Amino acid sequence: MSLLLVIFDLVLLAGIIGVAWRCLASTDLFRAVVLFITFGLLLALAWVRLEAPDIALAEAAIGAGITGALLLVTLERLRSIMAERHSGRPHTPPPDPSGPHALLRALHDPPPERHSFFPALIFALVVGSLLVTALWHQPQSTGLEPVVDAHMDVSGVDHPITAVLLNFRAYDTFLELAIVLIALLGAWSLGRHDLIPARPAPGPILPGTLRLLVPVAIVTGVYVLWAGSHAPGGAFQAGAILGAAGILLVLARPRQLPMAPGIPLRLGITAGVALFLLVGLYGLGAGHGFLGYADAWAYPLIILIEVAATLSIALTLVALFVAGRPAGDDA
Amino acid sequence: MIEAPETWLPTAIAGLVGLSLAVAVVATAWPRQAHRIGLFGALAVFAWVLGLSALFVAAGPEAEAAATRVALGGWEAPLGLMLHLDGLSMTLLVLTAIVALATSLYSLGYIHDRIERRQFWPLWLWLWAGLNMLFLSGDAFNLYITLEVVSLSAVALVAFTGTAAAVSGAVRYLLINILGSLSFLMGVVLLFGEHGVLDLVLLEARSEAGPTERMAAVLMTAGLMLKAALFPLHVWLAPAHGSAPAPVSAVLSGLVVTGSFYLLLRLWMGVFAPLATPAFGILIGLLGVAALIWGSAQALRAGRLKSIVAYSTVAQFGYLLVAFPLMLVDPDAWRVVVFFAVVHALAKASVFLAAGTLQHAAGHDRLAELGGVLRARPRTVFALGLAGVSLMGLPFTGGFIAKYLLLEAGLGTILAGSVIGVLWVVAIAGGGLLAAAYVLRMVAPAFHRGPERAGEAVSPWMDWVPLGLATVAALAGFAGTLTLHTLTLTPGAP
Amino acid sequence: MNGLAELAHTLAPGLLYPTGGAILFAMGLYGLIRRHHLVLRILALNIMGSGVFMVLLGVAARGEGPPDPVAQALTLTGIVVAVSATAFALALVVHLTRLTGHAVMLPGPPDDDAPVEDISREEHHADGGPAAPHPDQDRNP
Amino acid sequence: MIANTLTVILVLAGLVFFAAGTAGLLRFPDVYSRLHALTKADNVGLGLVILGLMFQAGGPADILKLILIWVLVLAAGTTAAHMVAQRTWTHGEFESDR
Repeated sequence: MSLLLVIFDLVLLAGIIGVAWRCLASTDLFRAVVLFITFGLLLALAWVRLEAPDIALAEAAIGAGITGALLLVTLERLRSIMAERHSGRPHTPPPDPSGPHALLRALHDPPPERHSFFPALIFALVVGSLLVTALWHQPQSTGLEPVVDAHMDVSGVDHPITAVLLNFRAYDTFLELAIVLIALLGAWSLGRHDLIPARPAPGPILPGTLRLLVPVAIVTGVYVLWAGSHAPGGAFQAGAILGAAGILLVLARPRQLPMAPGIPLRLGITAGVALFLLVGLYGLGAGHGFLGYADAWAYPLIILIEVAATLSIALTLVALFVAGRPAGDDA
Repeated sequence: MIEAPETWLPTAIAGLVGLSLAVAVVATAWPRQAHRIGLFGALAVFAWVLGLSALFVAAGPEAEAAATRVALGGWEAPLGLMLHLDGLSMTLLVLTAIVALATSLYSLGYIHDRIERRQFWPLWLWLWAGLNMLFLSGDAFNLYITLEVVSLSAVALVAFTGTAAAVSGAVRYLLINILGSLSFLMGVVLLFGEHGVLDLVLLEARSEAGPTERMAAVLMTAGLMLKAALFPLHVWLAPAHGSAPAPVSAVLSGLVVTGSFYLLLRLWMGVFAPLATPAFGILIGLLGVAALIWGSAQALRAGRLKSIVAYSTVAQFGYLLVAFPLMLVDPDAWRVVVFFAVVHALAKASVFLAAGTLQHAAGHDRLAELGGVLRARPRTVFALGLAGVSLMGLPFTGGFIAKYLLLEAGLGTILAGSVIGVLWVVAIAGGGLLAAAYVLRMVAPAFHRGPERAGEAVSPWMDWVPLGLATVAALAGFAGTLTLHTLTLTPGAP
Repeated sequence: MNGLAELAHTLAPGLLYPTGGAILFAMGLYGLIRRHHLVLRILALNIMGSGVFMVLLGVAARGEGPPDPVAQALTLTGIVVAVSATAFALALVVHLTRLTGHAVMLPGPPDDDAPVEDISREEHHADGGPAAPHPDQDRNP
Repeated sequence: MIANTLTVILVLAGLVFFAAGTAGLLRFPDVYSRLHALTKADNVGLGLVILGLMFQAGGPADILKLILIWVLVLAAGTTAAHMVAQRTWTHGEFESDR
């Protein structure tokens, strides 16, 4: 049995490394992106094998799903910009006949020069072999698992990863939310002149599917959020699922994007960090330490923070997909 | 009865983190008032840092290592995260507060477009909060996260003008930063795999000169050198710093680079201390000499005022590298190195702010055509010169004290019988001469004959803030004793 | 047969996956050096990041008993940070392409004496980005 | 025991359909016939795999979740195939597809 598992591990790792290699060696960017999404899905499988279902969920939703959508829309934008520059007159989206061919020209990276081959190869080999040497010398310790286990009863939740994320190391999680927000502020500061270049296919099929998928996604998101306190799941996975539903909606009708109102949108994207910080400051004032909770209040406060964080993450991910600053934000 | 300062210290430390984050969050949620929130927030954080430093120095000799560590959420390491305040971080917090307050005041005048203001202030307040958290962090993984907060907001600030040069510099800066962060994170992961803890104090207690520490040291040092633009990993610096808006350049060259350097110093004095050998010191010192020469040469060749200043950052950080071998011989030298970094940050920020004022007045910063504006703006030229004098290390400035102490340490090495010590002394003395050459290049047009041209009107903030900061840099010499004393309050350091 | 069982024991996930992670890290580094298109460079950085996470999760799965939840929580944080940085980087790449017509990071620093727009002046407005793109402004032949 | 045998048989049968679909994807000449092979074979294959897994489910909730997964994949796969076909109809095939 264990030999079969080793064979499975080896095949999976070979697949992951092979796909990553094909992705990096590809001259066609579209192919590279598709391979990268495949890479993310294979990674999710590896995380399941490493007994990390939370991470597998996050990798599939965030690493492969959201990142994949971001990469694909970026390629579409690059193609549209190139087509515009080549034809010399501004129009979005570009004319149909030039579509695929302009894409091939614009989204193509020539094979790398020969002279960088050996230096890069030797550098990567040295780094890789040193890393492997260091890793093979390490003791087979269990890390912090016993310490976390000993404190689970006062953490307010039953799932160790949620306990670490929102109680024991809440500061890291707070800053993680801040980083998502800063990335959005950075993308917004570049301007507000961005449309989704892809046009939806006409016909009843896409709207019909959306009518089915979006409610299911919302229910799933809420379920994953709620499950996070006792089973794999939590704010980030839920936020990614809701964000994916939002991205689908944006994709389906880019022409009639509802004008996002300025102030509610700003409040929505900052709700997660703002609430987290308020709870943290309250903890400091009440003597539990910054970002600390009284044991009895830990569960409700964690759920409250997670709900706000889910909302903010979902909104921020959709906004990062749209990329440009909404016109309402300047009002 | 007033309680002893050390009982208030933990709350004040956590409060500083909370306050700087709160300012950033409120400005993000309410961008219309971001500049006002930013101004009041900057004053509040500045006052808080000063109060904290008074508490810290008052608690000083009695403050045990434990008193300066704050368990967030009440969870002690290894389970939870600890904030960590000692003399080194206190010094850098005060430095950050001074430079950041000056930059905030300057930005009030510099960024007046309504839309620019809405973009600038939240990002800038996040950057400041990130720096405060970086200096207070005592956990390896948390350091990675704070580094990401700092670098993402810094990149966004470089890019936010949206010009081709700025965006191109920002892309390069971002990729380099992500690479540096990943390299750092891989080091953290290796250390965690070996020792099973993330807290720096616990890691320090367990670390030895094994393969894990060696590889982690290589990865984390390389990552931080990329971020700090230490030679030979410096190529990104000039495009990013030179094309950013003036207040951003000031913060990047003054504080962000110093933050990475701080972390290098902290790691090598703590977790990686068993690995520091003389051969390693000499290698780093040679890199420093190369940086000094290359950076100075570029600064002497560059055609734009801000490029000169950006390249001089590469050269000045060469100095810091030259000090590494001295630190291995004379353990006390590290305090001088930190003091030099502090003076450099103050002077460099004021030079960039002054350059920004001149660029605003002239509409460009090409040195060849800047003469008229330089002649018409003696106050700004004086600020430029005063800060430049500090960079050169002329007597009675902060830079002089720092370079004098470094030279003393270098001569000590020679007396101790080290031949290569001669090279360090020559580099330290010669670097000052090269600095003099490029500082004179910047101010020389002011003394040529020719017509005056006042150019665009300049707000009072932009006129006076560079001068004020340059004065602080020049007078920093008088605070030298206090700084060096504060630095002795670093547990574990010699 | 005994030898096979021993081999299976040696190649436990706690050793196998960190090794795979190290390979991914090195491979990403190689791709980052060799490829020029910015999107490919971002992909290379993401592959490096996945390598780091694989090492971390592999380390967490070592030994007997349940895996280390701290390491898993750190990985989750890392994935979210990675997607944020990627999203911002892609936005920058699109903007750069709009301004310059290429999405390639050219070797060497851009021209020092290229004109720099000054945002402190009255005539600058941030609404729509610069009006006229300068095609080869930051090329340095 | 019977449940396990049924699972193995059904999952293996599902895998045969997946293999057939993949072979079609690789061997068929144009987008439409590839879509035809891929969607039909994969939907049936997935249905068989899920049917097989139902014998391993812990309770009715798990069975419902499995059915839900199948329905969602059907809906998403069908829509995606429709959109790929429509794009090809209006824009022509990609060069790299030939």
